[in-house]
Amino acid sequence: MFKKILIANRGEIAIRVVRACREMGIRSVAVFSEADRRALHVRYSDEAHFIGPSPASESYLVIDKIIDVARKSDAEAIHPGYGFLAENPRFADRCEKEKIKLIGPSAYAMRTMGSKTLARKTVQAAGVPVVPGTVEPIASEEEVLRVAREIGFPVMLKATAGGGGKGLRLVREEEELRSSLRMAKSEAKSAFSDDSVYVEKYIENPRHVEIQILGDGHGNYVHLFERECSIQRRHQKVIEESPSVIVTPAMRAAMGKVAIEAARAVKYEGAGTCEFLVDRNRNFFFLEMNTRLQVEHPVTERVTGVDIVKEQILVAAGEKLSIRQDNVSQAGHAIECRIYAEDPDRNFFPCPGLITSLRTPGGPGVRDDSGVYEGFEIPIYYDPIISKLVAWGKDRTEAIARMKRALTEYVVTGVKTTIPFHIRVMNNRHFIEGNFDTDFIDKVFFKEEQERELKHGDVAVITAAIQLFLGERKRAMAQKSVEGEGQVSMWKYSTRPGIRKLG
Amino acid sequence: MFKKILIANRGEIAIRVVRACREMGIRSVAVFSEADRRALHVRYSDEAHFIGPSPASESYLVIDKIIDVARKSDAEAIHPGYGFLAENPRFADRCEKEKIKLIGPSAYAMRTMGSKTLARKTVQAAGVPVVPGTVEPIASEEEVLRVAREIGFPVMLKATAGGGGKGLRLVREEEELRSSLRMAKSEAKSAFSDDSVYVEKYIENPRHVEIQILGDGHGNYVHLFERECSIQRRHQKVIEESPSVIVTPAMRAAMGKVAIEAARAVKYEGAGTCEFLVDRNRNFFFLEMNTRLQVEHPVTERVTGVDIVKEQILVAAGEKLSIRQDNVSQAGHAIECRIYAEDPDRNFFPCPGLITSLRTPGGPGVRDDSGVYEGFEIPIYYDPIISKLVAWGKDRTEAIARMKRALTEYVVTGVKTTIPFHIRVMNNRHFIEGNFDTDFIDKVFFKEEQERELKHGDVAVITAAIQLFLGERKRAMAQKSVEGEGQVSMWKYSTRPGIRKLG
Amino acid sequence: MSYVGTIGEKEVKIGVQEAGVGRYRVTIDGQEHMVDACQVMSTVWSVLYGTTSFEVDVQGKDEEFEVLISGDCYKFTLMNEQRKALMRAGGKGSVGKAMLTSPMPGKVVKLLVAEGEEVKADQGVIVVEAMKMENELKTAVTGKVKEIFVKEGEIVESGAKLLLVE
Amino acid sequence: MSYVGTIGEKEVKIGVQEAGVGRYRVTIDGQEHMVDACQVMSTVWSVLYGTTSFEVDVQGKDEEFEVLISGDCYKFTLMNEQRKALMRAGGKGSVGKAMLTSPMPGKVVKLLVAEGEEVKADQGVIVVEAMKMENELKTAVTGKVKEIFVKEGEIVESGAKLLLVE
Repeated sequence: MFKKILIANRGEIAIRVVRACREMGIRSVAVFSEADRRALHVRYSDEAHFIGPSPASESYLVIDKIIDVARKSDAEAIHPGYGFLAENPRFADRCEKEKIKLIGPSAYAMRTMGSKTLARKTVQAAGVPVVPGTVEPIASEEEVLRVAREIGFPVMLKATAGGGGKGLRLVREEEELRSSLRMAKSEAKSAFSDDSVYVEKYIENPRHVEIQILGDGHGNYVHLFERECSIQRRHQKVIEESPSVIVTPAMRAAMGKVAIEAARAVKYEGAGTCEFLVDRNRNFFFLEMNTRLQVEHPVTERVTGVDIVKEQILVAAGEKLSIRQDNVSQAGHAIECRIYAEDPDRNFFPCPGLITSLRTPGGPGVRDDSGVYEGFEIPIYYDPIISKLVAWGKDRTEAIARMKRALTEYVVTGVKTTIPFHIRVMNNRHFIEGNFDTDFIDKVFFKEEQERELKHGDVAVITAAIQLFLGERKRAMAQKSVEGEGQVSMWKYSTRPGIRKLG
Repeated sequence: MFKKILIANRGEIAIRVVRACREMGIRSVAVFSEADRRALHVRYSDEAHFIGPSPASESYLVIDKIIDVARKSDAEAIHPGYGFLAENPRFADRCEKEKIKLIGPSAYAMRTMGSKTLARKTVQAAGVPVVPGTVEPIASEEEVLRVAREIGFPVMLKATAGGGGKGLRLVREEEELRSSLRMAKSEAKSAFSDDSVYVEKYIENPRHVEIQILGDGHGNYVHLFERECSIQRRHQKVIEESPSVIVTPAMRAAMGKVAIEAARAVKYEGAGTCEFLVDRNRNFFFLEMNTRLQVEHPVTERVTGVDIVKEQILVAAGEKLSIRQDNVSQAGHAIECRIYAEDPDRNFFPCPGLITSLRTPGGPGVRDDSGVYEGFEIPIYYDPIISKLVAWGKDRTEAIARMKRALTEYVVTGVKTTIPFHIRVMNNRHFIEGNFDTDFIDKVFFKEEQERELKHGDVAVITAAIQLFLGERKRAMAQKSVEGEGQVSMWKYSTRPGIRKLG
Repeated sequence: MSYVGTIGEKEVKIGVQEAGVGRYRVTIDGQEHMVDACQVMSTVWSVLYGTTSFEVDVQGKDEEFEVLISGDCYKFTLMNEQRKALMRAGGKGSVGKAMLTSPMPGKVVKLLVAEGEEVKADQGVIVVEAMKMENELKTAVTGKVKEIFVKEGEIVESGAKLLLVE
Repeated sequence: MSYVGTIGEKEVKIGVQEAGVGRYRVTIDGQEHMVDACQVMSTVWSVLYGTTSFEVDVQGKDEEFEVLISGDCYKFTLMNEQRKALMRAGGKGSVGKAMLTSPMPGKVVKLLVAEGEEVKADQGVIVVEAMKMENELKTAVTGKVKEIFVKEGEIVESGAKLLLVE
């Protein structure tokens, strides 16, 4: 086993890896930028090395600096977390060259899965269902029509060179095809100087369901079941859960099987995730494979009892997986809410700054993976994630009730957070019923929220008025006498009962 | 189901019950004394009622006041937590008279199990093994000798009227018996004006193992396996775990069975615990039954997935238990450390006061049941418990590693806590090996600790010196200029590499 | 003490009196409310309204309040009656709104308008980047860009003046 | 700045110099240590000793320090060299120890000695109750009870003077 692991990341995910190392008796080496000297990952790790200015491009993303620290500290392995260098095949190449073990799959697996078309071809060959359509550009109108008829309408026309939503055209009926094709081609031409397009089946109101897999260097693979990730805001996951309400036992087994086939196709080592789109009839189609630890891995850990980060480390050290498919199971239900320093009441505006007070939730079935502490200033340079809150229950109903309870216990002041947003989702009827797709938050939830009536306006106004009142009185008193105010040495509760009964 | 429950308690256990209520959609009613207006249980509950001065004897222990709040608030049930009124049969009688459901067993069950001799007789009749010996006083020396021979030496002579360790005599061999008996009788005579004694088998180096049981009003009982509670300081439990390393599957089944028989003997309803002493040969003997929720219930919740407080509430509302014996099992291993405001480096001196900063541990497998927050002043009037920290692992090794990791993450400043004590226990070889009895902490651990060498004296002195240095400089600067010091607006890390490499 | 609150379009009169240690009698348009309130964390209050317990997070900047209760956000303004009267007398009630300030620390990525340019309320005028996201800030009022206080590429603190529209 | 530390029976000389932002050169009896230290919570420091990361909780009262690192408690005294020199000159080094103060808030349950009584070091002299536990406090020095500052039944704050032995 490794004696020392460098963690090429920061914040909550760096802390997650430090925790695994500490529990395994492995020394952890943190790296930090100028903005992060006081960050929690520096405080929790066994060693910490300074790697440069605050912008990630000058510190966390500089391969040379990371390798340099690994050499100086005699770290035998590097855990990249997620983001930053986690899916960078050049970094994987470099680690291999330097004979430092990168905790993750091979550069080959990263490259294959990192290319949309190559990934699609590879997994299709391994028998994994992909969204029907063509990958190669199609020459003629007739050919497009033929393919579209074959896979059935609606279809999506996509520019081969596409990206950022450009050169996309949804075609619902055959009559629209010719004109849509012309428009797509002309849009693609002007945007990418390349008018070639391909055709894909359009999945309406899809759900996003993914399968966690693990593989070792000895040919063993397991899947740890599914995560439901359809609760997205602008195509970014914000709430994840396991199991998914729409996945049946037969479907779970089938999805797990093909996810393992996809992994096997690239000799996948470590933890990875196959993302699928699921249509209304519960057909599932491979979307992409993430070749790293996912933000939402804790929901799977909670229902299976498997410590995914420890398995990553075991496997990277050349050991076999500690589990087999027939001794893992899903017990109960887990939900994760991603808590960001964003203002949900101002269109999710980022809100870095100083955390002036913090109370984290506790009690049964609650896990908090936080990257901050009271007195910490969230830097402006990185992802504004504060914490990942996970609630477990014996079933989905209990998990939701517990999550709501935990969210109302969670207090973060000084910065705005998405905690209020999550409370509102937990109270939403459609969410509670499990009735949603990937557009739910953007198209349904926000509309419903605007129509909801708030109940405690009086208490809000009363408390603000008392705060104003006390602030003014304090200033007035400060002018009279300089010392003594503001400190109540021993709070005394007046016992005049008459006053209590009013109101 | 109840609409509203009054919680006749404070601190972490009141919060535990509030959490269960909230997750079940039941409104919670807190009560608070003068010292507790700012306490967390008041902040978390849906309603809060003031019940008088700080000493518990004038507030939390006053039955009339609790009943009065229950009436005023229309609470249909009262949860007593542990301590205070939890095992008071007079309170149970009163609740029954007032037609308010007390969440717990009947007054009859409380009274029977509350009397040492009556409990012993009752459970023995139900086939539960008790420590061999007599309960009735014995008249003659010959009779004592006969009984002692029958149960085997060593035996304990106990004053029938005894208590507080007086009138106890350990007799290891037959030769010592006559003189010991005379001394015990004379000691009992002078202490209690009653020289009658009885004889019990003396269990050497016992372990304390207990069984959690649940019963409903429909004749259904389940046991939730054992908790190992031998880690005690001055006969007070400080660390508990489940499962116990010494309990075999056969023994577990047998202990569970007799615990249920003990419960059935008093028509037990709700959650209760049968405590047993276990000798070196794994014989177990009934010690007493606690007719309430235990401090250490979370370890059982974590390994079984059963929410014991919710089951209490269900059963009190007349419903059936939601579980059957054949669908509960122990998964993995859980440990609880009780964190008190006491100074482990000054003989566990109580240390109430203001919590000036707080960082609670998180990440996988950690549960924190806390009763405090940063800025809260722990009152001097009550039990100084701050929190119960629970770590779960797939096995005992992982649970211990995780607990150690979580304890080092736990920061409480302003008051001294027992966190350092727990870290030291988690590092102790005998504890790790599972090799301990109820005397371990007092007789073995403290001795071993005194011989241990501390490693980071230099760092301690260096940091203290820097603090002194900065404090003096700050005061010196404050004399020169009044404003601006102490606040670093944006921390900047100097990048001169030459300096970093020294040291 | 008397205050004037603006909740949505509506204006309300608020009175606050202390009625014992930690207890207050608050009137909203004449209706009386008795509460017991204490500040338990930096901006968080424990409020007993009668015997109902609330945790209330009061975030205020000048007279603009944003109050969180159980995940719901209540936005309103509240100010001292005298001050309100002064502002009315001066007729300067809306000047403050024309100053656009940065709601967070970040970097000015792009200026979308120039000094002297006419702008409409809700028009995007400047782009500030923070935490890998670009955020277009809008002017609240219609008018002319009087002054721009920042350059493209500049790092700004939260609350920094960006531009003035009149 | 120079300090004198007493660790167990041993006296050590300590020097502190600033060596960059947040960095210090500390000498203990001539041996040099380079550390990077910053105070991250009320009494908690993040210390990088070389590149080894420590969390250090420094609790100090006057010159008496109790420092927690990874569950271990280091107790020692540390004071400014000038002050130490002054104390030595005055020969008053041990007077402070004869004053018994309450280590916690609580209630005086019982006085075990009277004014004028001779006491021995480590003898129990007073019982203070806090949190349902009675705690017998002992005098650190041998001498005579000069003055008693509290009565039985009295509530005392942490640090309150209880009695003076000389």
